[in-house]
Amino acid sequence: MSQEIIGPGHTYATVTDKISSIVLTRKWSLNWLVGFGIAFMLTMLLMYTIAYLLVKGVGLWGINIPVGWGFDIINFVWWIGIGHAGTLISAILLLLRQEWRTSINRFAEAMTLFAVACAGLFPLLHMGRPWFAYWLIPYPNTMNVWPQFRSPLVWDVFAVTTYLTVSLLFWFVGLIPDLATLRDRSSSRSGRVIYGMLAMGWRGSAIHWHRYDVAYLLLAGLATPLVVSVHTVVSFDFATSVIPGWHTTIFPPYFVAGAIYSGFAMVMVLAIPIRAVYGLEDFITLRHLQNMAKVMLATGLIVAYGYLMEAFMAWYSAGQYERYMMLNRITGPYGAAYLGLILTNVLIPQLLWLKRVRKSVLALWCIAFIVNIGMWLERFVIVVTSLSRDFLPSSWDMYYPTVWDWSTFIGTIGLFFALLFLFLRFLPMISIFEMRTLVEKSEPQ
Amino acid sequence: MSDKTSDAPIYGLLAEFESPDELIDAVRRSRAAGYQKMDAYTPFPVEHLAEALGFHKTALPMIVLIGGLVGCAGGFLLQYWISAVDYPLNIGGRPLNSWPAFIPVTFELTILVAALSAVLGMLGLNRLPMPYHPLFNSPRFALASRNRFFLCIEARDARFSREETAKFLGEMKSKGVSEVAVE
Amino acid sequence: MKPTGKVWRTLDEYSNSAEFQKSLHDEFPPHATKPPEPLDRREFLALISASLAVAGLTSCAPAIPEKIIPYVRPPEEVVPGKPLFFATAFPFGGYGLGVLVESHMGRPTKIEGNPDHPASRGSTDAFAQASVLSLYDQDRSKVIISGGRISTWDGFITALATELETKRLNKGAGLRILTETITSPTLASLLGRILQQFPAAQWHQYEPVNSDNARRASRMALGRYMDALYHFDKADVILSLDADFLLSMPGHVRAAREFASRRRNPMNRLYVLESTPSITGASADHRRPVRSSEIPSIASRIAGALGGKGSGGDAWIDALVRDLQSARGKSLVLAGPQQPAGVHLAAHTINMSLGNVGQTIEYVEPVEANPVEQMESLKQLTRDMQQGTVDLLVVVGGNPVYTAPADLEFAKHFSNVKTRVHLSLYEDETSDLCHWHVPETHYLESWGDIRSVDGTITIMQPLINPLYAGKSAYELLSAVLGQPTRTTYEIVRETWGGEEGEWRKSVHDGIATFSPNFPHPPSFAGVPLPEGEVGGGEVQISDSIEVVIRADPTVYDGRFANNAWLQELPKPITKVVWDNVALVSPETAQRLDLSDEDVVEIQHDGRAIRAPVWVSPGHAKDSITLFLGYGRTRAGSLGSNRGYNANSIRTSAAPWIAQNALVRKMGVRYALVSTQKHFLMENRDLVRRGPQDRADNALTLYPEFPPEEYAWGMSIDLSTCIGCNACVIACQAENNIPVVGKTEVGRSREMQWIRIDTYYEGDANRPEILFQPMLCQHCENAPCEPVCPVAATTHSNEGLNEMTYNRCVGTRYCSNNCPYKVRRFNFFDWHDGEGAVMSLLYNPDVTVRSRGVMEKCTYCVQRISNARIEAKKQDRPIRDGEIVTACQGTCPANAIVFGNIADPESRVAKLKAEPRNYGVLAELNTRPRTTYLAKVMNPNLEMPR
Amino acid sequence: MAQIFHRSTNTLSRLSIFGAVFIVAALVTVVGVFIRSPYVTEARVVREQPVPFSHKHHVAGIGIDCRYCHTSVEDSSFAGIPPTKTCMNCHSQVWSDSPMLEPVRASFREDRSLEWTRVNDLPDFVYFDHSIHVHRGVQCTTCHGRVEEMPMTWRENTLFMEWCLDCHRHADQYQTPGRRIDSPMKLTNCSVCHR
Repeated sequence: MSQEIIGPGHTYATVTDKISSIVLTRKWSLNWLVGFGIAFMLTMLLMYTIAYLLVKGVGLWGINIPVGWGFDIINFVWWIGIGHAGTLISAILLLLRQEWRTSINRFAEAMTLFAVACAGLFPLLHMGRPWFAYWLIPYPNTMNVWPQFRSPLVWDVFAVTTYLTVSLLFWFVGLIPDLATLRDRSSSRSGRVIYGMLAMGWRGSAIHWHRYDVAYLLLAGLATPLVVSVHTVVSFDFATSVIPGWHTTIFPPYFVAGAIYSGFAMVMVLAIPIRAVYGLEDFITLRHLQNMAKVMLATGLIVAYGYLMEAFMAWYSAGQYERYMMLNRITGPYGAAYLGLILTNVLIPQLLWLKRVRKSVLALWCIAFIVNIGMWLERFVIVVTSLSRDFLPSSWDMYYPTVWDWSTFIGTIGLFFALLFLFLRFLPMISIFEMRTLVEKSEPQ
Repeated sequence: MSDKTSDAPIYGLLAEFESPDELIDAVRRSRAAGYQKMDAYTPFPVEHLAEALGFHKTALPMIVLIGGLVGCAGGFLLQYWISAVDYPLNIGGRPLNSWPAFIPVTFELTILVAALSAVLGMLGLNRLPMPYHPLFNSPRFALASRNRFFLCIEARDARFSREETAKFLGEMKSKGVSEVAVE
Repeated sequence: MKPTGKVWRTLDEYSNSAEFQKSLHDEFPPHATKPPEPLDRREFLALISASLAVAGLTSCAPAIPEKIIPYVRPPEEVVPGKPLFFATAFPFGGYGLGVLVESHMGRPTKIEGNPDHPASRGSTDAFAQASVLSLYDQDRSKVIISGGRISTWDGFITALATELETKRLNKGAGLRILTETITSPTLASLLGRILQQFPAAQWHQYEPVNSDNARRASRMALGRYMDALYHFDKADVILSLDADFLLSMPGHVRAAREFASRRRNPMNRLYVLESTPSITGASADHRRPVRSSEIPSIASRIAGALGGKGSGGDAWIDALVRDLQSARGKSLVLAGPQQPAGVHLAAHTINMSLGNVGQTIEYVEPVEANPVEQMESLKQLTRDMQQGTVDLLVVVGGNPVYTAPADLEFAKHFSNVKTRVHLSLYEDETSDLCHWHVPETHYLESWGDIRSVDGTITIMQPLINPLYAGKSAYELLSAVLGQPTRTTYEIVRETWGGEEGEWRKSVHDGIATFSPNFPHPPSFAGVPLPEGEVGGGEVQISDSIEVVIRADPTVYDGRFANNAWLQELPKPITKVVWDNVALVSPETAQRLDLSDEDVVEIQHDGRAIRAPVWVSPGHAKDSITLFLGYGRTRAGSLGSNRGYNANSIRTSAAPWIAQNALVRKMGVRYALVSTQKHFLMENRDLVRRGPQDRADNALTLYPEFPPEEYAWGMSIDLSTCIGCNACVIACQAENNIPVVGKTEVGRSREMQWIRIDTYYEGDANRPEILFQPMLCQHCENAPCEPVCPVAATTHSNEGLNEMTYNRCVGTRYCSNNCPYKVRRFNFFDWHDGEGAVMSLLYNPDVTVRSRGVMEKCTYCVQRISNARIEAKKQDRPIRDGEIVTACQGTCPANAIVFGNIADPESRVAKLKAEPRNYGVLAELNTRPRTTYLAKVMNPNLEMPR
Repeated sequence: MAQIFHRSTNTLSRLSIFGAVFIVAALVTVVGVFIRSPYVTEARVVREQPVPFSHKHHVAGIGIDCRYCHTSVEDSSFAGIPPTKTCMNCHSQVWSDSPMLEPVRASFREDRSLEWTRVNDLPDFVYFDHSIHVHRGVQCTTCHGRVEEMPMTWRENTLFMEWCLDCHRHADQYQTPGRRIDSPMKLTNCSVCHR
């Protein structure tokens, strides 16, 4: 290994104490309080927006006919995309025996859960009558009417809920042994009780460990196709339609790639400050960051290929609507969005080819941040530009987001960080027992 | 430690080790000595330990497979019954049984049920949750989740005897042997 | 005809202006947000309930029991739950349009044409369709007002009586009555008797949109007033000299029907000379944009050319003249009401010389009771008011204070009159300046009689008791006669006498069959014409800008200013709503550096107004068109303070066409809203021409559903559609479609289920204008259906694309996936804040949609269901033509045909079998049930390109 | 270290996890039963009326045909509620001074409608047509129950959509034999009831 994935001189005891102390310490750090405070206020903004939305209706947003979907679906896809890194790191990298995943999978998974939670809000809120959302669930009812299973929106419901559940299980199963650690190390009665409850009486029996490993591997095996399927299904929302710019067979692969792309970018955006603040440079080493950068580079190239093929196919298909759509994306009223997308999503990330860039933590953070913006723009281009000019020129029109579009978006970002801060405070952000195995592997005692 | 009132029933004897290798070695020797009812406790999964304890295969994969099949069949049949049997509707001229459109949900349900059965199955087989366990009576046992490795030979073992077994464990290079009270 | 000329996306791009370049790159232009209002109590409660609903369960508490209230004594022939139809006439500009009114348990809800009525022949126009909304308008004046105080009819009578007592002494000198155009025999006789009682009194008539020029011409040509009655169906070649006979001339419904009937084989040919693009111009085979002020000279050139003189080397005129000559007795030349008498004379001469009189045109006794040149009449009145010789003025209907030309300063002199009385539907600008305002009954609230352009008399019957303390013109005039207690019925009935049976029949049929006191006028075959005068000779045209004034295509002269349906009805061609604009041609716009929404100041004759510019391809250059009907101050909550008031620049001397106007760009902009932003087809095969190759019907992989005995389908003929908008309002009335207001339309959230897509083709200064009614295509492989997660939009086995509102959760996915974008969404609760009165208007057979649900054209499923039920009850199949959709029923051009395509004998099936039949975007394999008949034109091949 | 939890927690915790499934199932069932219960549907619940009108007496007792009062049932969507006039046809002679009928007489005197409480009430977005059902041979009792045995009128059925569908899917079981029967596919089109 060019670089270690864990700092030198660590023993079972030191990793355990280092990580668990972050949670078990009594005093509240000022940074945490400030950060959480801001996030919480934004969450309140979200609550107010939602309340007002329920009173007035989705007309508050900038959506119209022809552009029936705006920020709502853009943000949904964006968040769900971000929500892909966690399970991917935990599951696929586990199956690929990538040990370096160990120190980042825990909070990547947490991030996944919170991102999916934010994402889940939008399909609910975007409805004209959200209080009937439960009609999308097949339950026996007095109307004898059922969901319509040919609709990608129903697929979404199943895909997202399944993904949320499985991610939650995966995350929790991973937590059990660490919860046991916290139970045994917590000095306060309440801590012991709460962590004890959650630990379910885990005592590290060899037999339990055996079954535990099997279950964890099986979960990984199940989550891997799942994580691929989720964004595929999301891409079906568009791919199965007839709208030029939506009706594209290449969507599933490049949506998935894009999801991983943005997911890793978000992990990077979060990991870099966190390791600095909590002094975890020994566990989240430069090697981790570089590996993630490489994954970003790879997926970024797949995405770029996607854009290329879209343009090529538009020309190659010789369909006038497809061709016009592509032309309109680049030169139309929303051209700025498309060019910005190419810049942020395709051009700037190419810097990652340079080792110098990959070595600079700051540069990595900036690029990751830019990629997140780029991925948002991608969704904007796909949703809005395609809808604003489809088949009949008579019905072409523009979409302008309103303050309410923005407050919903920013509100969910607040919710995301609020949850993240709580997680950092109350749960071990790095899998302790897996670090112990690393200790054993790296320097057997 | 071992100066407890000898009549009080105990759960077993707990030997503490510093490294996985010592533990595995101890387990092997105990098995050789003919002990059956024993278990080892470690802060992380230790390879070959389960085998050393004579534990080989688990039913978990079968449970998950069955769960997956149930989810798969259930998922498709639900959709088929709803769309083609219970309330057949002409949706955009698509066939009543639009099976290609039913694949995504079928798939998701397969995964969901399989994953649930994996977790619940694991907990079930491990008899978890079990917040109360005699082992927690041992003050040293807290270290099992930090950096210590334990071997517990249980009292219900046929060959178990407080003195014999304690001596037997003492002979190994353990950090110490302690009795685990039942209450 | 192939599309020709340079392709330009929008006009801005055509003129390649700055803000288009900006808009290309401006991703989020600023003016996008709706100011958030704070939560008030009511909303907060709504929020609570909403969140409860979110909590998930359907209502678990018993609902509040509904009351059911039967009659005490049942009225005759009312079967609860079944509508009744009554014949009456819609009065418009003094002329009647025979209609049948649908009434649900005593509530008039919908206007249909009266098939037996010659002026209607079963169709109506947008105005008639929308008139039912005015009935329930909350802003209608409800009480008698005297000096700003609420008063009573008796109070008014006593006051009037004392006034009239003094009048009796001096034979009624100083008593004046100002009415609008009067064709009603009863009103005429009332007025006649008033003039007998008060010999010195005078009766003035004025309407801002009138036929003075035609009058003057007929006086000059025929020595007296006569009406020209046109027979478009008999004409092979029609030349319109600035005459928008399809929309804005009296009898336009009848005209449209006759004209459209000849857009099929054998096809007529229409030439139009006009400055302002009108739907008539759009329907022309050859349209030539010329300034209105040039038309007189062109007219005389044409007349001259027909008389053997040269045309001045104008190839266009030569070709036209040859065509006219080849159609002797089968041609028709008509002049627009706003053209000077000379042009009308020219038209008469040409028609005479071509032997059209008695064929395509008849000269008949005026339908009006007492035809006058109304501008003169009003001038005289104002003159007398100025001299103070008027001391009791009774204004019966109309709104002269607003509509009178500026130069007369009517309002100023009006105040010289000692006692001013005003009868009108709204408390308007005139009412404001009156001592007495009397609310007028709506035509659906009162008896009456009226004549249509062809002289047919209709007895108008009330559909409902007056909603407010309204009085009819009949009652008011009768009060002037000193008989304030007589009911309208008594007054009208007395006029007609006759025996009961005949009376009843006349009322029932909507046509007075029994021998009327007013015989249908004899027609005069030939009339000697004076020499000279024709065409008004060569007027010298200054090349400065001319101002053309037109009645607004939706609010007319302002009388419909408070009618939300008409306000939100996209104006033909421009598609602007809720405002009037100043139209200029792209060329002129470039020359004056103007673009849409630029405010200009237009000065003429010392007066000036400011108006927002709208660049109109095909408009004559150096000409600017203004529209009446806006800039009102007392129109009601909807109509007040919208747009500019063209009357304030209008002069009695040049009420329609004024030369030498100054147009100055003000450098400010005024936000205009139009329902269509993009008028080019982008070379897409949307509006097609001529016979089609039948390759459209692609193969499908899906197994077919079993065929049913009914398969509903629609055919729309693009050759006959004149883009008159009648269908839009008809649909709105039939299907309880809400209005959303200017702001929301600006956010493209308009709700009309059917829209008239308008496309330009060719050179921007002389484009072809194409109309395409667009509504739900009821695709057999509908893209909207498979994407709905809750099966709210499904397919009926008869091929209807059903929309089940109460199941819709509002994901808007269906609309996104609709290639035709014909679905409409309730972004807010559009019915919020609607008064109780409004609910009387709703069609009980159609659900009123709530917030958050999608809606769209249903092929009038309620009518289909009712027909099916009736047929089943009689154990017979549904007959062809038994089901008539609202749009089809009102279409004056008969362009829309609906029926069962499973029956090869049905009319619609036959049309769909025509080679012109095609489906829009059929290449997507949506298999639309609504198909179009490609546009066919009848161009004169000798015409210069 | 000392034990944190008592023995019993083992059983409790397992119950809480594995029992959850059954708890949810039970909850769903309960809700399902509840919303179909008369408390919610008001089926078979007698309504207060301004006049205690007894169908039992008028139909079973005297033998008046339904259509005597519900006149438009055969030719309109609305079966029709008898105007006061209809009541007075008889009650101007019979029971003409019974205090119970005073509201009826008052209504007739003062030309003021009686305000009955709706017993069979459908949502506004449902378009039910009596005439076609009668014509196709659906008995009044099929939906309204044995009205002639109701001293005070109640609604016989829930009027839930599932109830409507049951008949529209098996029309043959509810129409009188011999009448033309439409296929379920036809009768379950959404636009049959919703417009």
